[in-house]
Amino acid sequence: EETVKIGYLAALTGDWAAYGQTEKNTAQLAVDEINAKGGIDGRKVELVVYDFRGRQEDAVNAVRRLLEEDKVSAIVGANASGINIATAALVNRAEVPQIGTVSTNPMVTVDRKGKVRPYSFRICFTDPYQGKLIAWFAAKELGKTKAAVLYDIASDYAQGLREFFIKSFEEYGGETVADEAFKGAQDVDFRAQLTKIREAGADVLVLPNMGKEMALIMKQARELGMDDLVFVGGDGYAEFMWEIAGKSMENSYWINHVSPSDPNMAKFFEDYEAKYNDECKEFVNGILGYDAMYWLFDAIDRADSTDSVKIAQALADTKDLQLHHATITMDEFHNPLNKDGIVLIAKDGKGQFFKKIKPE
Amino acid sequence: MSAYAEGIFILLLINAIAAMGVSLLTGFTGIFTLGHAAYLALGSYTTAILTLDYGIAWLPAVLAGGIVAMVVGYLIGLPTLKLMGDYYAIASIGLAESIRLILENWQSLTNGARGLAGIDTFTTLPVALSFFIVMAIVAFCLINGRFGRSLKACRDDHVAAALLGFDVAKIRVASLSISALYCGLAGGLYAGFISFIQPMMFDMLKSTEMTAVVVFGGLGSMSGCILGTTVITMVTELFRPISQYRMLIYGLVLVLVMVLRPEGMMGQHEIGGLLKRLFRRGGDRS
Amino acid sequence: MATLIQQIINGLSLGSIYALIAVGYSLVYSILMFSNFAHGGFLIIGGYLCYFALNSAGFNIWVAGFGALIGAGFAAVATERLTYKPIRERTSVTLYLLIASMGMNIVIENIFVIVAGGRFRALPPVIPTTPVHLFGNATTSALDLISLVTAFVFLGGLQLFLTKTKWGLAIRAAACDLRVAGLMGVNTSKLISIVFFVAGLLAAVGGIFLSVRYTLYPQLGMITIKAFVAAVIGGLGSLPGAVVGSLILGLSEMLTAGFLSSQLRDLVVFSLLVITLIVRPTGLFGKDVKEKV
Amino acid sequence: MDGKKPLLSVRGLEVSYGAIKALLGVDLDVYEGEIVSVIGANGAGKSTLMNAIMGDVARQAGEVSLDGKPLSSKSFQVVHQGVSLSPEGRKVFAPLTVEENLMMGAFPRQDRLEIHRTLAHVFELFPRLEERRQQYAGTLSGGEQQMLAIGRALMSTPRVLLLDEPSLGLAPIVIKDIFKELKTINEGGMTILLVEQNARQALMLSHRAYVLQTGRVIMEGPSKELLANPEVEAAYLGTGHH
Amino acid sequence: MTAILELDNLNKFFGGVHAVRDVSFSLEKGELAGLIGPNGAGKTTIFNLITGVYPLDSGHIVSNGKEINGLRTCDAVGLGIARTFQNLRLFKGSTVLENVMTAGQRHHRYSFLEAATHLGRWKKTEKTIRDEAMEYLEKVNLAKDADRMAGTLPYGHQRRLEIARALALRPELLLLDEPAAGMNPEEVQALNGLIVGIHKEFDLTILVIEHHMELVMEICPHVVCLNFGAVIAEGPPEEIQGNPEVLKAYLGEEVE
Ligand SMILES: Nc1ncnc2c1ncn2[C@@H]1O[C@H](COP(=O)(O)OP(=O)(O)OP(=O)(O)O)[C@@H](O)[C@H]1O
Ligand SMILES: Nc1ncnc2c1ncn2[C@@H]1O[C@H](COP(=O)(O)OP(=O)(O)OP(=O)(O)O)[C@@H](O)[C@H]1O
Ligand SMILES: [Mg+2]
Ligand SMILES: [Mg+2]
Repeated sequence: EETVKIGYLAALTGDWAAYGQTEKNTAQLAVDEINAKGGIDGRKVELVVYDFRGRQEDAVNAVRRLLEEDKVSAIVGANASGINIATAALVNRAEVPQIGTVSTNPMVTVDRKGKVRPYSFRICFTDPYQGKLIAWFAAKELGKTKAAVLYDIASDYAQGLREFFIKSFEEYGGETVADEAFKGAQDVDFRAQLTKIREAGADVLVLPNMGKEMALIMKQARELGMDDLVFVGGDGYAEFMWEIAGKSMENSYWINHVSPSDPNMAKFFEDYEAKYNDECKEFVNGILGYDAMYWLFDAIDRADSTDSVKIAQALADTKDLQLHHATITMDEFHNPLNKDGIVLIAKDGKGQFFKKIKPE
Repeated sequence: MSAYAEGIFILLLINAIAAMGVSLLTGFTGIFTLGHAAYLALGSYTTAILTLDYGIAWLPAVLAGGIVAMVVGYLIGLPTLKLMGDYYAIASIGLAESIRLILENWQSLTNGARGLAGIDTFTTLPVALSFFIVMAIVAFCLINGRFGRSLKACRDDHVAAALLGFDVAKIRVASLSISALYCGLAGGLYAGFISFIQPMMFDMLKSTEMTAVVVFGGLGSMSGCILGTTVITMVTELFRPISQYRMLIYGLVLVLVMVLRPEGMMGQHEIGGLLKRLFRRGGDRS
Repeated sequence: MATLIQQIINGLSLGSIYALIAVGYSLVYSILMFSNFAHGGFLIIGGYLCYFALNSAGFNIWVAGFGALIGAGFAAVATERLTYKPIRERTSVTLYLLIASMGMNIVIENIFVIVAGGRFRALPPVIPTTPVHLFGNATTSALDLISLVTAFVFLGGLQLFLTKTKWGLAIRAAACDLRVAGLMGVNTSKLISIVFFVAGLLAAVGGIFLSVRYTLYPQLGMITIKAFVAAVIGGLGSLPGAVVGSLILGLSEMLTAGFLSSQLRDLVVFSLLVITLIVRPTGLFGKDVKEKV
Repeated sequence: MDGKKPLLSVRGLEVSYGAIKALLGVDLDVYEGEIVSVIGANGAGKSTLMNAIMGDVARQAGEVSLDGKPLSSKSFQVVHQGVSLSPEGRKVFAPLTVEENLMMGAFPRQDRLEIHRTLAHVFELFPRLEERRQQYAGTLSGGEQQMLAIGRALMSTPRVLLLDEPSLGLAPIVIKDIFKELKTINEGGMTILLVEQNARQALMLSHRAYVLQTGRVIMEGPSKELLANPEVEAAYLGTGHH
Repeated sequence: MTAILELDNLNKFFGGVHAVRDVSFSLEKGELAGLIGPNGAGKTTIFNLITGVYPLDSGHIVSNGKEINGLRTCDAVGLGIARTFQNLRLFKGSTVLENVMTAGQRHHRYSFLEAATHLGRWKKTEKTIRDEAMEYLEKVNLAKDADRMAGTLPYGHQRRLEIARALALRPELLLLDEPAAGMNPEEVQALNGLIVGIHKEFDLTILVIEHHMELVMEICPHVVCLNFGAVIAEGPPEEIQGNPEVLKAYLGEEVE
């Protein structure tokens, strides 16, 4: 009988290894689950995972290999916009759909001329949308007016989010009093920037960064005695941050795709722990990877074919699909339409659901 | 050839062009660099910007990339090439990181960390192969002759070289400029291969890889650096399925070659020379 | 004014961590004349050993810390014996050592990626990080003061050892010519092992401080690059240079980020490096013994 | 000498550098209290012999023993066993001062007071070194460095002193002094194995001598006999200007 | 006859060491002169001053009537000056032949384009450079070692290679720093012949530093003796040999 081959592009080594490994695990979890149920319409799923070290040239070769040697029907990953953009040309030429997990750059699914790339998809927010969510939350929900941003200048994700946050925040009538940067892979000390932010009198600090940096920044800010400053982050929240920053995290917010305390996700966390004997701490990547797989399963089911062109069409036609973490509908640019922002709050030593937002 | 194999082959050719540039500087001139990814970056950004924003055809854009890298190499070389040994190596890290920082900060031109997308994928196999062949011929010609000898003289003993009339500083700068040209051209082709470039692609890891490949192949051997590129590319590619262990294996291979054959795979020899010797020995026997 | 003081304190504290790393790196450089890029590896070995001893084995900080120092020391010695020694014995080109050390760094980093996962971990606050108030408004943490003191204690001890003892002299002689040092009756293998042990130990101290201050992950060794830059500004192989360079680097990073532009922080740092080297090609304290022609 | 056991004995020593065979089975004996010289053309293998005795280059075959006990193959242990070398080409520690270089020579010794006595003795022998005590060795003139290398080897007060071309680059007056001094040192009980290009003077100083040619001993005997040997005269002594 | 090299009141200090003090002497074109003196007298330093390796503290160096103070090292050869080194400075990573070719190539040009493509004059010129280099090697009797790595030659042979390399520069003035060091008397004799030979053949002016008196006294009609950085005697060898100061400082009083 027919099997469906799905490729997965994960950063198993290099700077993003922590995220990549979790994604690989959750993708495998999803595959095992579907196969245990007899596959998709009787089709067993086979997962081929390749590492790309967090590097474009590696990713390009990995994708070429997935397309040419493994002849996969679809590809999930990577967890970085840069990688998806670099591989977009390949998958679109080969007419094999690719789903970015946390690839938020608009260019992932549209080309320079603003035309949608037919075979590129994403399951996460886009930068403009998420930037707007954060700005909305800071300005309208928290009522802050003086924002500071501290972002990773070497990260496309952080640069994108920062830009769109500032734009929207100013539209909502706020003022950006400090716009500071650091260098992601190397810098671990942010006290200089924080001191400056303290001087600028910001009342909210927006951190469009990854977990490690956010945690370090929060910890160092509290060490500098900046007790009143409120932190708002994007979807970089991860459980391990508590180990680094501990109490400094309390009462901070993240505008996320999903909450770890979401009852819909409880089973996922249990299964993960049972299978890997480890907590799923990088859960945003984990869950998006996991649900990207389920989205794909659904599309294959609807397409009733392992033909990649048909699968792509089914992906594009997705409407009100109930996944584990959200219900998604594709817009014309292959982005999830007006996905709810899940606000997390750090309370009592864990990240908890705070509220759902959707800006006007 | 499958597109996968072709992709690897193209990448290999591009890497080999860059490796020849590094080899010229590190192997033949004795200047150890840990920052040559910067010239790759300059080449690819120039090419990308010229083709995307100014609509210039790819060939002149790639050439311009090489020239920009060369000019920057020249300007950097003038003040810094009097540094010796590890001092230059560490300085080159700094210089490369600075260039990367400028690329990250100069949003209007480079789009910062988010990179430039949608570059024409003009680097097809014939293109990469032709560039490689031309560049390899030039490299082999250059080192076999007066230029090669003067590089080696400056590498082995700069005082004696000066007394033979070589302006050591000038030769070092010339070597860096040509080496930057190679890397710049490779960078342009690279942009045309990946179609998307970001500053973080040209980080220190990339730089050290470029140098490691050259040492791995044999300092002072052009064919060595090509062989080195091939082996390292193959090793990383072959072990893709056992991905977690891939970098570990890469590191181990690097260490093992240094331990077992510190002079690199080819030592100072060229393939031609080895073949000739083999041939001669065979001739003796008969 | 308060900001200035705060930034200076920030800078000194960052500098002191660089110093701990730079001193070990400089020490190895002074004897084998190559930049040991595996130093970052030793650092994470120290960090992880301490982490696992505390968390998995449940030792107290003193036992765990001590174990981590010794463990990293031995790891450094093993690295030297297994990889550098065979190379040293075959060739005098230090470049090969450098490449091997980069290889070792990749190996160590990835061993931890496999064994411990790429995840970020935090050491429990075994070294107090409580805020300490200085000069009124300015704040620092106890850890910063401890790391500054530790850096100076280790440096002072090493400096005394190198200049005042016979073995110190032997180290300096070996630094210049290993073979001839052997001809003087110095057991150079043992000597180098000692040096690597000390370097590994210092790296582990740095690793533990870094893990507590920041976080622990396989790529933490990257920070050694800044420490190398500091050592080069100070003059390779000079221990006081390593410390002064580190403090200068820490200060200029913080002052740039604080008063110029955090976006350009590293640009200023690296320009400082290049300018220092252009003015003084062997760093601030580097010995500039012109070779005699 | 028959019946007496040699202090330093070399048997069947072979050394090669890659494909180049530098020593092809050398036998050599040095008895207690002797000065033995080794002469031979460039590339004959003299320095290789000295370095192989020290364990500084690997011995492929053969044995080297001191007082009947085998000499270690590690150079630092050889020094502790009582043999020290003033190497060809000086090899001083350039970034260390003259005094530090000399103290390095005394590395195997523990007796502080005695070390200072030896140091005074070396300074007496080479007053120039005392003047330059604090100068970096690397900036000394060639001859000064040679003096330093000899002084440094003396500092360990070895049982057997190996000298590889001690007169290289030295002024005639210093050579005379050194040879005189070597005689005194020898009379004080130190055994010396000397490699020299200045064959005539070496032969005049030494008790016995070996002639090395392309890695083999081709002649040996009392120095006086070799000095008178017309073959040796023709090949190694030159007509000289004396 | 004109002076090819005039040293006028040269002084050089190294920290507290007055290595060269008020040294003046001159060399006529075509001379073969010896420079002797005790160790550390400043002989090598004078070579270093002439070739611009060290800057001069005071004084004048005049070559062919032109003052060349503050000369850059790499310009020395353009003025026809070549030298060898007391501590050998060969290109150890190149073969014996390449060492000489590296020196000889300055007399033969081809364009960068030709170098990068091996077209045009490349082949012919390279052959000329190689042939010439072989000739120099033959002169110093090293032709059979042409393809060995320079660093593996025995010490004495390396010295001769240095001479060949210097000759390949086709200098007018050749400075030899202890060319006979490490040679046995027989070889010194051969070197004598070599130096006299090249002196004649290439119409050279040679200044040689040596401690082998049999060499200096036999071949150098003009000898300068230094002590403590200053000239203490100058003249023909017989005179020098008898000079009491030279005897006391350098040769040793009693001559057996
Ligand atoms: N490191 C080396 N690599 C290769 N060959 C070497 C090396 N050292 C010496 N040789 C070769 O070994 C042989 C013996 O050399 P050695 O230096 O012992 O001679 P020597 O008698 O001391 O000569 P000299 O009088 O010039 O000092 C020579 O042929 C020399 O070329
Ligand atoms: N770069 C330097 N720094 C300090 N002192 C130096 C330097 N170069 C030379 N000297 C000193 O200057 C003096 C002259 O040295 P020089 O090398 O000219 O002597 P030399 O006459 O060539 O002696 P030799 O015959 O032993 O080679 C010596 O005392 C030496 O120590
Ligand atoms: Mg010898
Ligand atoms: Mg001299």
